[in-house]
Amino acid sequence: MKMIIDGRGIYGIPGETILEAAKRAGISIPTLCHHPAFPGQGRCRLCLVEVNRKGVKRVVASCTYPLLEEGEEGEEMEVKTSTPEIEEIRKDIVMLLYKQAPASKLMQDLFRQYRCAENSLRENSGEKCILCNLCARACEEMGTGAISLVMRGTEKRLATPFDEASPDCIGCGACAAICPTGAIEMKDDKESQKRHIWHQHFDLVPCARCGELFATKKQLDFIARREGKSYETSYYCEACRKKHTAKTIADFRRRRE
Amino acid sequence: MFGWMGKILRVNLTKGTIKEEKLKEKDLHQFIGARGLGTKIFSDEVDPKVEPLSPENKLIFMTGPLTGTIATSSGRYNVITKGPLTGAISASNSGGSFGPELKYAGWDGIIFEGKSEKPVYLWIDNDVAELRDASEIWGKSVFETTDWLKENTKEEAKVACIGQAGENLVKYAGILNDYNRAAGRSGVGAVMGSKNLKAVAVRGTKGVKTADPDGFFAAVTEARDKLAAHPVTGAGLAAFGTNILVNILNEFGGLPVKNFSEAAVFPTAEKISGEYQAEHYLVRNKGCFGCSIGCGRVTRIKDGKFKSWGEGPEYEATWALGSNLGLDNFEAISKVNFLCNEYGMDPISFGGTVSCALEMYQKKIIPPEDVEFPLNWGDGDALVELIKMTAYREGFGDVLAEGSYRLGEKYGHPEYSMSVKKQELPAYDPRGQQGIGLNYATSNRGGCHVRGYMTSPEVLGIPVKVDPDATEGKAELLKLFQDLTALVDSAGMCLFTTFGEGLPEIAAQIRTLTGLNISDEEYLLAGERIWNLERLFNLKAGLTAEDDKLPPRLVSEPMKGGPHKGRVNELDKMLPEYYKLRGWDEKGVPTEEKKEALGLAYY
Amino acid sequence: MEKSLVIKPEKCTGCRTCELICSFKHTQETNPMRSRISVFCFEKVGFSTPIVCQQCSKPACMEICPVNAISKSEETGAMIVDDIKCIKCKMCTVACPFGATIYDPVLDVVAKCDLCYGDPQCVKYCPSKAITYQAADEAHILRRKSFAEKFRGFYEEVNK
Amino acid sequence: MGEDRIREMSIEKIIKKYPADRRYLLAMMQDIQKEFNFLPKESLGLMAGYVNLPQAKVYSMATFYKAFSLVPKGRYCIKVCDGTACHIKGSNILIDQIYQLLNIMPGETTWDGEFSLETVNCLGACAIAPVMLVNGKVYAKVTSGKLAEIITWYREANHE
Repeated sequence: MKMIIDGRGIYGIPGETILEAAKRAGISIPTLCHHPAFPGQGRCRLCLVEVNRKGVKRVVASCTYPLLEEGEEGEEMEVKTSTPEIEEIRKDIVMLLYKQAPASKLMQDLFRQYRCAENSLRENSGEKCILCNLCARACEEMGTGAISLVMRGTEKRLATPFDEASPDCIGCGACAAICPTGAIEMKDDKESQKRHIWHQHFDLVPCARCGELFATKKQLDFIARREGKSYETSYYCEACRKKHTAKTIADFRRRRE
Repeated sequence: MFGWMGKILRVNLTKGTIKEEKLKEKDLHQFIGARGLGTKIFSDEVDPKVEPLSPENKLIFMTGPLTGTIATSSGRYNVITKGPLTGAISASNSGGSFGPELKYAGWDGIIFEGKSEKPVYLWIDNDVAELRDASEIWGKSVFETTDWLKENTKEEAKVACIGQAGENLVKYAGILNDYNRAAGRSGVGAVMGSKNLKAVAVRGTKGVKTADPDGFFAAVTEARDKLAAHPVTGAGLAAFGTNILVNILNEFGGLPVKNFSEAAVFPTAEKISGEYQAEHYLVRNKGCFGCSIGCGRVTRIKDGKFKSWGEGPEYEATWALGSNLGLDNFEAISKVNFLCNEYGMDPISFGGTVSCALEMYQKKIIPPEDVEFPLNWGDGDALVELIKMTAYREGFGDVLAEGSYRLGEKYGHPEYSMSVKKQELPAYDPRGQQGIGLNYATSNRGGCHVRGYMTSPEVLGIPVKVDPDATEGKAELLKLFQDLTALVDSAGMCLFTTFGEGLPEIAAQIRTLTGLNISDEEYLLAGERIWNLERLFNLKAGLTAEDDKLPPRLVSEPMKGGPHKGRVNELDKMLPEYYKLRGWDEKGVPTEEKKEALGLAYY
Repeated sequence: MEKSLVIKPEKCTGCRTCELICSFKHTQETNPMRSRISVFCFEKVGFSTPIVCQQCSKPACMEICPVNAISKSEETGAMIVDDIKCIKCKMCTVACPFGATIYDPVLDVVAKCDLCYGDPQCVKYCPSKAITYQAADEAHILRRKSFAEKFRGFYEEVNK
Repeated sequence: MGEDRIREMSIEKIIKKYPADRRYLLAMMQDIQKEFNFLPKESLGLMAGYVNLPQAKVYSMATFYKAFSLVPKGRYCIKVCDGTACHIKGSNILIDQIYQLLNIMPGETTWDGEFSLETVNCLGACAIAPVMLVNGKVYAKVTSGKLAEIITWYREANHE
């Protein structure tokens, strides 16, 4: 459907969201809980935009607001990604998220960037998590689903069931990699060859050639399970697998000679 | 900082300390890197009168800005020190992957000073450097040492080390990296050995940053295209390696035979030529780091008493161990060349020293009782023995290890040493090429072809064909070649790139890489500055115009045959003109005006 | 017909130009560690060869990717990583049996050969023509198959 | 057959009443809660397995609804209304007093498993505030003295 974002006319593809259409057109809308790999979550609300349809103005989350098959005859949707009202809302959201996760560098920066004012609202001191849920999304997509948002209200947080080592977790670290605030602690201990994450101590597998700790045992099992075969070669790290391929070619040629 | 990594390591072997130092931007702009920068630091810090093998001498490994970049044949590093063979400043240049790896570890270079009490090696793993005990590898060959270090540090580590020759202070020992690549000349390996430093192993995972990526890519592409299109760098060297020169020089009448004592035409040259090598022994072509030329050869002698394999031999080695010794057995030449690599010594100087010994032995100047066995021309078996004796300084090898000049002096006939500044001459007879004679005589590190490769215009006709027998214009051409070579060496490129690339291409690559926005002429001026600084150091070290001389044979004994029959090198005609063009006085000393113009008045 | 990178190790001089050009084209700096193609030299046997993604017909990297960030390019047939979609779980780097998919920590992307979108620079700059970009002919496919079988056999041998 | 297995079987029995679909999870939970007075830990795993969801999802749901408890409730479940009217009438004083008497805070259970305490937001009986429930029995206009009596009565007798 035809739409106008910030005065620019673009065609939205039915099924995509305002956020995606805008991104395609090179218009950026701030967001914290959105990742292109997943559908919008509508969680952080930072991506709020003003939508004007048939003269009715509404403020919606652009990451979840879908574009329809076809607008009614001659209907044009107008979207404003920034109005004084929206900026005010975003400012409040940033302030509140900062209070939720005052220890995160990202929120500290945004707090300054949005010129938020200090207030007496209680800070969740030491917290880094803004509850964007991207880690749980990533974990779910991995096919592991070891973590989720638990509890409700002020006690809401990301956790494994019962805050215990989850049998589903393979220690891949995708959650830590995707976390925008660095709230998930993952530590690789070279000495004990363990990876510490989510109440669990995963065995890190040393490369059979060079000893580099390149993956957790459970990751390798997971891949083998997925592919329905055993992957002995995976017990080499990337570099050594490459080198081994080369060596195989070398030996292969020498035998043929 | 772009191109340069911006910092170097200073390793005090006496105290066992390692310090990080920042490079001064002004030095980089004036001396570019590698040979130039090393010379600047060396001349600033070291007393020119220093005894080369004393702890007071320093040993500097230095890369250039282009080292380790996409620029063609850019994997070079230089070793700068005062050479024990020559007593002059020496900048030995080597390719392979060691230089780039050093840069990837974040270092432009390393300064070694003092002397370690026990054998050590330096292990650099990116930012971390440490001196480690090397007693286990002391006494081991280059190959064994490299293998051991790769096993005891990291498999991917690149290693530069000395062999037994360096340990035993053979005056022309080299530093070998990546098994077969050598900073070979002037005895830099002996300096390393004198410091009890066995090796440097390095592993780096960083990258070299570029000031103007698009511009640099374009400049590199242009240079690569030029090299690919050039008959020498695009076809000849790739097909037959440097040994392609054997037949060329032989036909030209410039391939010295038997210590320059005969006509520079070797009757059986065909048997040691690149063409012969390719047909019978070549395993495959080998390229140095980032090289589009790929002149290296992997050679295998499959069986027989000279059974061996390795890289090379290159043209200079083929000549020094071949026609120079009257030897036309390519298998023997290869074997001895590989042994040179194993023991870590310069085959040119070794061949030159042996040829001097052979001639004096044949002329009964060396009494038979001084040598363990008879020395005859063309004796490959004896040569295998001699190289071992030299590396370990056993028996007559102890004399050979001192180089041809000291050998000649010992027996009262230094005139049989085909050397300049006590360093043995390479494979071009100056009686056939006037310009190469002037180059030998004026080379700052002694007899050497790669300080101003006059063979290029005189024989190959690159970039212009000039009359090899003429003396006119040679001084001017040589000055240009010497300055350009100093620039190329300092940039971290291989000299072979100059076959296809000129100053504009070279300057464009340095400029776009580093962002050092100066004109082509100023880049060439940097080369001249470097040349003059080396000269000034040598003068302070006690060398004079008297040392800008060729062996008497080459200026007085007419060529006995071949296309240049009856000729001698007319150095006298060219040298005064050369001094003048250089802005030096008649004693070969740079004038104050010249020093001022080059920014060297301080020295 | 789809074209692919064909490597002739016997022509490789071990100069690593492909590594340099690849890293430069993709990262604007020269750094073999960040190259998608790697050259291995076995000095002792006088052999060197570049190793690069073979754009498998059943790519493990693509199959393991949880968010479908790796897809086959219709134009070139190369497996292309969508950096924006990628969640950096790095499972593909572990899954690739050849180690041809790597993680570049500087750019925070998974780096694998993208055939330079149909204009492979390694091919363009390889001085000895050890890498060519050509339509795979019957003989070549057979050769690759036989090698793949030997390759498997070799691994089984190693892992016994 | 161990006690655990017996409990497991009765949980399975409840679960299997429903089709294996995630939308019946809430219903299953309600039934289990009714049966055991809380959701036993193993029940989450059993439900997750049955509807083919990661346990974390089920756990997330179970912790979201206040109706479910993951810890065993006491024999007597005290619910103190903390709605506006009750709050003004001093429900917080009652909570304090319960802490003094039984040493439990809202959400906790006494060590002997006799009592557990919860607060609820509004029972809709503001006229008789403050209101308190014990196992569903309503106590109106509770005072300090009355509270002590109620507690003592439950503690001493074995009432249902």
